[in-house]
Amino acid sequence: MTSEQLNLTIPDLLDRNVQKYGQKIANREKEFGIWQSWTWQDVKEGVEEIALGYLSLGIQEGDHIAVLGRNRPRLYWSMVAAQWIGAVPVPIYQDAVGDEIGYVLGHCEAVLAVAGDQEQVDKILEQQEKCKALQQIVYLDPRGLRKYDHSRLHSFASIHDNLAENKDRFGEELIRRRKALSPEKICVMLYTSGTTGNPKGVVLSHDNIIAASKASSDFDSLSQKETVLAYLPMAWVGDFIFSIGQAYWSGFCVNCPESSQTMMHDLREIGPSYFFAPPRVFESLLTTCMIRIEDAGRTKRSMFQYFMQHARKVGVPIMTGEKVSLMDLIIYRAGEFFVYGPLRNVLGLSRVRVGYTAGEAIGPEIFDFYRSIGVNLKQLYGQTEASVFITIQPDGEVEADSVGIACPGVEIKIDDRGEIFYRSPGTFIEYYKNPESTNSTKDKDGWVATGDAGFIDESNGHLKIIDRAKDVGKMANGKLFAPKYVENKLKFFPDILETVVFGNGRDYCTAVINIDLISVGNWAERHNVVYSSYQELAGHPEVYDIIHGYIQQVNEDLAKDENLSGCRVKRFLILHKELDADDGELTRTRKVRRRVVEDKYNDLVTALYDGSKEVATTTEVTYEDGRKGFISATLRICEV
Amino acid sequence: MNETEVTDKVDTLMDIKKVTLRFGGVKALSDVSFNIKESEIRAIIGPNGAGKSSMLNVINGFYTPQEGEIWFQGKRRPKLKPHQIAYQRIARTFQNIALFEGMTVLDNMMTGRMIYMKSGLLPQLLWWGKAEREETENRMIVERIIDFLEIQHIRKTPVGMLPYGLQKRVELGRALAAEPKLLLLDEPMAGMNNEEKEDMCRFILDVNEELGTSIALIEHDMGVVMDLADRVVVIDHGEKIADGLPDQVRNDQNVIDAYLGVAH
Amino acid sequence: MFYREVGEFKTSYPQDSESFAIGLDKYGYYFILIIAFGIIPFLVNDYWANAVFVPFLVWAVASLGLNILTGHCGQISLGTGGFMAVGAYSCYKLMTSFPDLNIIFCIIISGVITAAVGILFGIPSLRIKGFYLAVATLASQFFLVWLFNRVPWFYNYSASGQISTPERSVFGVLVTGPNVQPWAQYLICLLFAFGLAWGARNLTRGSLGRSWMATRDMDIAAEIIGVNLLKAKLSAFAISSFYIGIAGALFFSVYLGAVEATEAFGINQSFLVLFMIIIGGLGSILGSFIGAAFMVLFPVLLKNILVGWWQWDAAIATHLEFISVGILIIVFLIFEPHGLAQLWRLLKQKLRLWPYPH
Amino acid sequence: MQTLLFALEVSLNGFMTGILYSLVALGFVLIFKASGVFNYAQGVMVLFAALTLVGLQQGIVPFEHLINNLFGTSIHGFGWNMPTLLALLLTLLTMLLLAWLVEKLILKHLVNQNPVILFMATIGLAYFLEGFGDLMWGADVKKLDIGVPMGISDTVESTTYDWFGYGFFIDRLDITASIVAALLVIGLTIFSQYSKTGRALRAVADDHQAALSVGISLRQIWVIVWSIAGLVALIAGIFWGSKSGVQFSLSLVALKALPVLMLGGLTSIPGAIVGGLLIGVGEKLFDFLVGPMIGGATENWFAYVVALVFLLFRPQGLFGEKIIERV
Repeated sequence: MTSEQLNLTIPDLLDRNVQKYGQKIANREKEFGIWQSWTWQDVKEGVEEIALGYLSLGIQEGDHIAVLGRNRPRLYWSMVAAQWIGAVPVPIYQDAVGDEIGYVLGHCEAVLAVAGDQEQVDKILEQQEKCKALQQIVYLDPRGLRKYDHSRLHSFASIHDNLAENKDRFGEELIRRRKALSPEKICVMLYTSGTTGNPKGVVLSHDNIIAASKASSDFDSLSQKETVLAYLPMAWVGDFIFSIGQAYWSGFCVNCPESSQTMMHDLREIGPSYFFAPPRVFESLLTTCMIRIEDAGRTKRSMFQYFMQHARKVGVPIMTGEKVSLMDLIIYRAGEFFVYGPLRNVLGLSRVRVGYTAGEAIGPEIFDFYRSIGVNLKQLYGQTEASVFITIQPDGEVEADSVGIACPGVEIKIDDRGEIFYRSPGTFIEYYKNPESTNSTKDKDGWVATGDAGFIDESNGHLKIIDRAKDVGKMANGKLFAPKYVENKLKFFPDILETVVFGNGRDYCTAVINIDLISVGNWAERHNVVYSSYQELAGHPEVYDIIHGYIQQVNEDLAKDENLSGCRVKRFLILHKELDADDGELTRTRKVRRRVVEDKYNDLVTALYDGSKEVATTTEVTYEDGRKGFISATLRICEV
Repeated sequence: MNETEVTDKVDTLMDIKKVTLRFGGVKALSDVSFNIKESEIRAIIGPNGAGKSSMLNVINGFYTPQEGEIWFQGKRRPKLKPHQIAYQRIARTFQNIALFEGMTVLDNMMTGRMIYMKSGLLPQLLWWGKAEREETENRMIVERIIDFLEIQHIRKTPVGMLPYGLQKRVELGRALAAEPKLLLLDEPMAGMNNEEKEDMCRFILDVNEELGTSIALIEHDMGVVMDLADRVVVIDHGEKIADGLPDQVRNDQNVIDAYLGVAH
Repeated sequence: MFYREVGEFKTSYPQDSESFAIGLDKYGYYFILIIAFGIIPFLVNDYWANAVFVPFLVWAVASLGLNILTGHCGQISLGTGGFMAVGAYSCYKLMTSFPDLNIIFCIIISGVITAAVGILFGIPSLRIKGFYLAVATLASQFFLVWLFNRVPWFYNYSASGQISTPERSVFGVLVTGPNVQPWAQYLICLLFAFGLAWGARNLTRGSLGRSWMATRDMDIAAEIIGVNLLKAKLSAFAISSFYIGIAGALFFSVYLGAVEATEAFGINQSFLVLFMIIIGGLGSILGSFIGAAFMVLFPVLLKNILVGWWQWDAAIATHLEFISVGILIIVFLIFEPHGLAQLWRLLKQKLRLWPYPH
Repeated sequence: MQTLLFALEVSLNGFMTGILYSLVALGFVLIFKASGVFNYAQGVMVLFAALTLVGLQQGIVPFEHLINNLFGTSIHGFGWNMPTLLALLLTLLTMLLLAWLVEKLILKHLVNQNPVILFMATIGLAYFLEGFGDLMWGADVKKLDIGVPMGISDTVESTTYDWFGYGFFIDRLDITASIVAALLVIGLTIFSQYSKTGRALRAVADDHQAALSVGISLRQIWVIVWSIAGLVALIAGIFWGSKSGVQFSLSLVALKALPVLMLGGLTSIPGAIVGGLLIGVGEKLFDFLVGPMIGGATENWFAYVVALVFLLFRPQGLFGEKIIERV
């Protein structure tokens, strides 16, 4: 069954859910100390209220409405409300800096911006000259906005107050707009934080979203009973699919945390049954866990170690339903009581029935750690252009280094250069106001280039990703150069936060390393190594030794694989500052902007290849408040 | 209220007239007069031991002056017990924190709602009807203040375990819980680092703006006073030596002398 | 370790302020109730009832009372024995003067009378604090006991100066007097203990309870916030005395059946209860029960071991009891002023965070 | 006329008891002033001192009951009597040791704790001592006789008879007691007023920090005051012991010092003395005049009720200084 036959829009699904689950809870938000709840009925009323508000502000069909803020029910509603009246919601990363927001607002010519709080409102107001089209701003949290000029500012409260009036003034209009709505109309526009150049606005239709949501929901048989925690940026396609697409398709409840600080605590309270997180979240979760275990008493620690070892041995097999010896099973059950269960409990993952990770490769031991303690964690491979889903791992066929089989309804092919192509009902319509890149990525038959290189494992038909296609280069000696592949292997060590590997067209590979302040800092504490700053810790000789060790391990791995053996790292240095999205070195999803780094630190790169023992450098940095400053340092270069 | 005569100034919230306070022989305050207007921030400054705290103690009835009158909301205030004055919605914080150590942040702030709690013994004993309703209603208000002061994460922590800066914030919260008309702050920023001070300033200003609460505060940090206060009164050796806008006061000769400790 | 709290979230304030907010705790609580009401009554025999359960419940009620005054409101009292005497003698007078009045009401009214007396002796607390007050309460102790000892009207001019309970029954079941069934004794005490504990919990989590705790922690600030110290302290005295009075009534009518003021309600009883709440935990309902259990079981145990097994003089057992109790008190005050209840809390915290250390 | 004289006699007796009260009260005051501890155990210390004295004097084997029970032996005393002076000396040593232990084992761990906690701790101590004393020397009522003159003093009787035609009955014991007590009271007063240590004590009382800054070790002070309290307890123990036998009730009598304090004011030495006399005379007179009408034995509570009522009007006591509350 394909989406055309479904022939539904998000608002249609909302109506359907009100029919099916009227009094069931659709949204929860931790506010004022308790979980405020809204039934599907409430949601519909909320959405209509906002939609009427939009109409009263003169929003036309096809207008773009930008949405900035942390995950909050009303902001989700404001997106659905936009669809309701034929406008296009454009969620924007809340932590984006001024000019990024300015660019997006300008590019999509948003006429209205919905802002979460004062901070977001300020950012928008700063960018006014970049987005002439913007006429109105609606804000949610009035704190601190009292004294602002309200000629163009409106609070959700005021919209609520005018509900009655708006109803009789725009009631018919609302219905007309709703009628005019159709599945091929635009559902949402999401800006991909492209690893290079300006973000591109990916236009997705209701068909795309709903087809993708249906397929994936069926795949894991998601039901109305699921609970999810919406904590990932609303501007990210994943969140849109989980918190709107699948939530509206399956009718399950979406919960919003109280604030970013309380996220982990709220996760524990809610206990999601369906959980998505990028690898870095699972990573930091594991790191903090291990650190906390470190300060436990010896007996407890050794018990923990013992059971975790056992889990590593039999945990995954048990999870995938393989037969294990009775003794092992008994010990595992004991572990379940003493360690795994309580651990899932403190991590807040006790109830996770289906868990996914995606976006980048996850460290095998991290991945296996969660599976071995009984969390059904799986991988999927996707991108905005596909409304997320390209490949996905079925229960019982889960491996750390593959990304699973093609999602229902998705076709995959791999060209001679190893680049992956796909075609699916979820495939996007176009890049907004950017035909040439639309054509360059999507051909007339609807095949889309992922820009990733990979191959299909004949043994089980699972897709394996090597790297970004364009980043897969050749070494001077003609051997294959897959930096991302190496970087991931390195990043699997908790002490390494980020790393960039160079070597395209060169004789050998070199690496720039970013240490993880939490993990390494903790090491420093336990070995009472004193340091005053990130820079000082990064420069510490013992730290160098540790990293040196990791790189050797990775090199050994690489040596095993014939066509990747060229990628072994010969020289490296530890960077004196953390790569930072505010300096444009990372994308908002914390992917490295390879080119930017290469240009910005070319002095280091040359030094890495001219054989010098150390190099002096100064770098510009941007602080939270947007001020700029310079830090300079002399970095040691280490041979492997 | 035995007297109901109305003062001339309408927008005056509190009028302190010729107040004199003695401890035995010692004069802590000698006929000090000044007023506090509706929704203004009024700073009371002066060298240590000048009688600033005594002034606050007089205002919220902890000390009763031997002479002088206090007019509140246009009415002359008879001699009242501190807890009766609390019912007139005058709340305060203390120079050295006076929180209820044994209770959680939430309970401390709920105690701040004491004057709104009216349910009788029996309902409370059975936790039924009015008692439970009242509890929930007041909890809602307190939660909004918790949200306002950004202390959600410590809601259920016993205050004894909190760092100094947070305790100060909680104490402010407890005072706010009473939804005061007049808020007295006794050195709200004493012993805070700059970041904490900035936060506290922001909160004080927000309270004054968002809720229109009148605030009388004692503070040593001149910078803070100049930023916050609408008007400043200076007390030295229990006498008022200056009263006016921050800039006037700063350049007032008496004040300068007082701070430099020139003999009178 | 046993806790699985994931997915336990509150959607309303009443939920959030529940006494047993954590699921597991709630089940534990129900479990204990079922045992206490559904199982023990069928098993309990005369020895267990009179040596363990009934005294435990009676003392638990008394320490609930004292805990409200001392633990929550911060006013020490050494007059508990005296107030128990008031409860006992009022109950006796009521039972003898109104033979048709149901014993339940007799007991409750005794509580009320004691509350009145409590208020009377509480008045000084408005002027005097700390151990000044403690000593002042000694006055009530000595005066009241003397009163019941010397004024014949109270013991109906009986030659022995003793009072002994007439037989009374509830719903046709005998609950007082010499021929009472152990399970009946147990059950009636349990009912009172449970009801009063539940009430105490409600009071201490409501606005009245907060006004007490505020008075305890910082009376000046409390008054400035709007707590009427007079009301707070007197209500604490009244309610505390109400509980203690009921304890006294039960102690006399259900537990002992016959008492004589000086030895049944001497100053040592006052200390006994004080120790219960120190060891159990000041300001904790649970603590009142733990403390009572401890102070009741400990001597029984000591006796059974020393006298029962080793055949020592009972006197020595008593002396050792005094010594060890004294030591225990000091040790607790030094190392855990909040008593066993606090230890339990800490343990629970550990279990909840398991496998994390903290 | 007759009754008046009778009353006079009664009050005279009361006066003498009063001096003993003052004595015990003094012990309280010293400890309280110096360490801020309200020593509930003072009463039991009196009992303990008396017990120890008797025990030593009559050559009772410490813990003999316990030993007998443990090893099935049947020891009953050494069979000799220790010379009184030696016994006195050893008892005194015991009390000093006790003082030292109290500091070492209890006070040290409760420094700058809430006074109420300390108070409760001393209650614990009282319990311990009571049990310990009994276990050590046996719980039976003992007769204490260290050769203090006893019996009605004929001289007083005859002289008074000659004067008023009515002979006062006054126990010689009481007379000696009051003389000794009076001396001790004077001694202690002088000691605390004029001796260096005494001044140190008061310094500590006024301000711990200051005391420390002038180089006085708080812990020494504590040991000293507790020793003095021990001494006082011993003396009181001797007289009461000889008067009414050594038994638990001793500690209750000694407890009367509490209301005495309330009356006099916790921190005032003269207060303790005056209070003691007032209570002593007061309770005797009251029992003499009102007692018969309401069933007698009013001494049990008179002191406490007086203190309570008095506190209502003057919370800081007769000589205590007024408390000004600040915020």
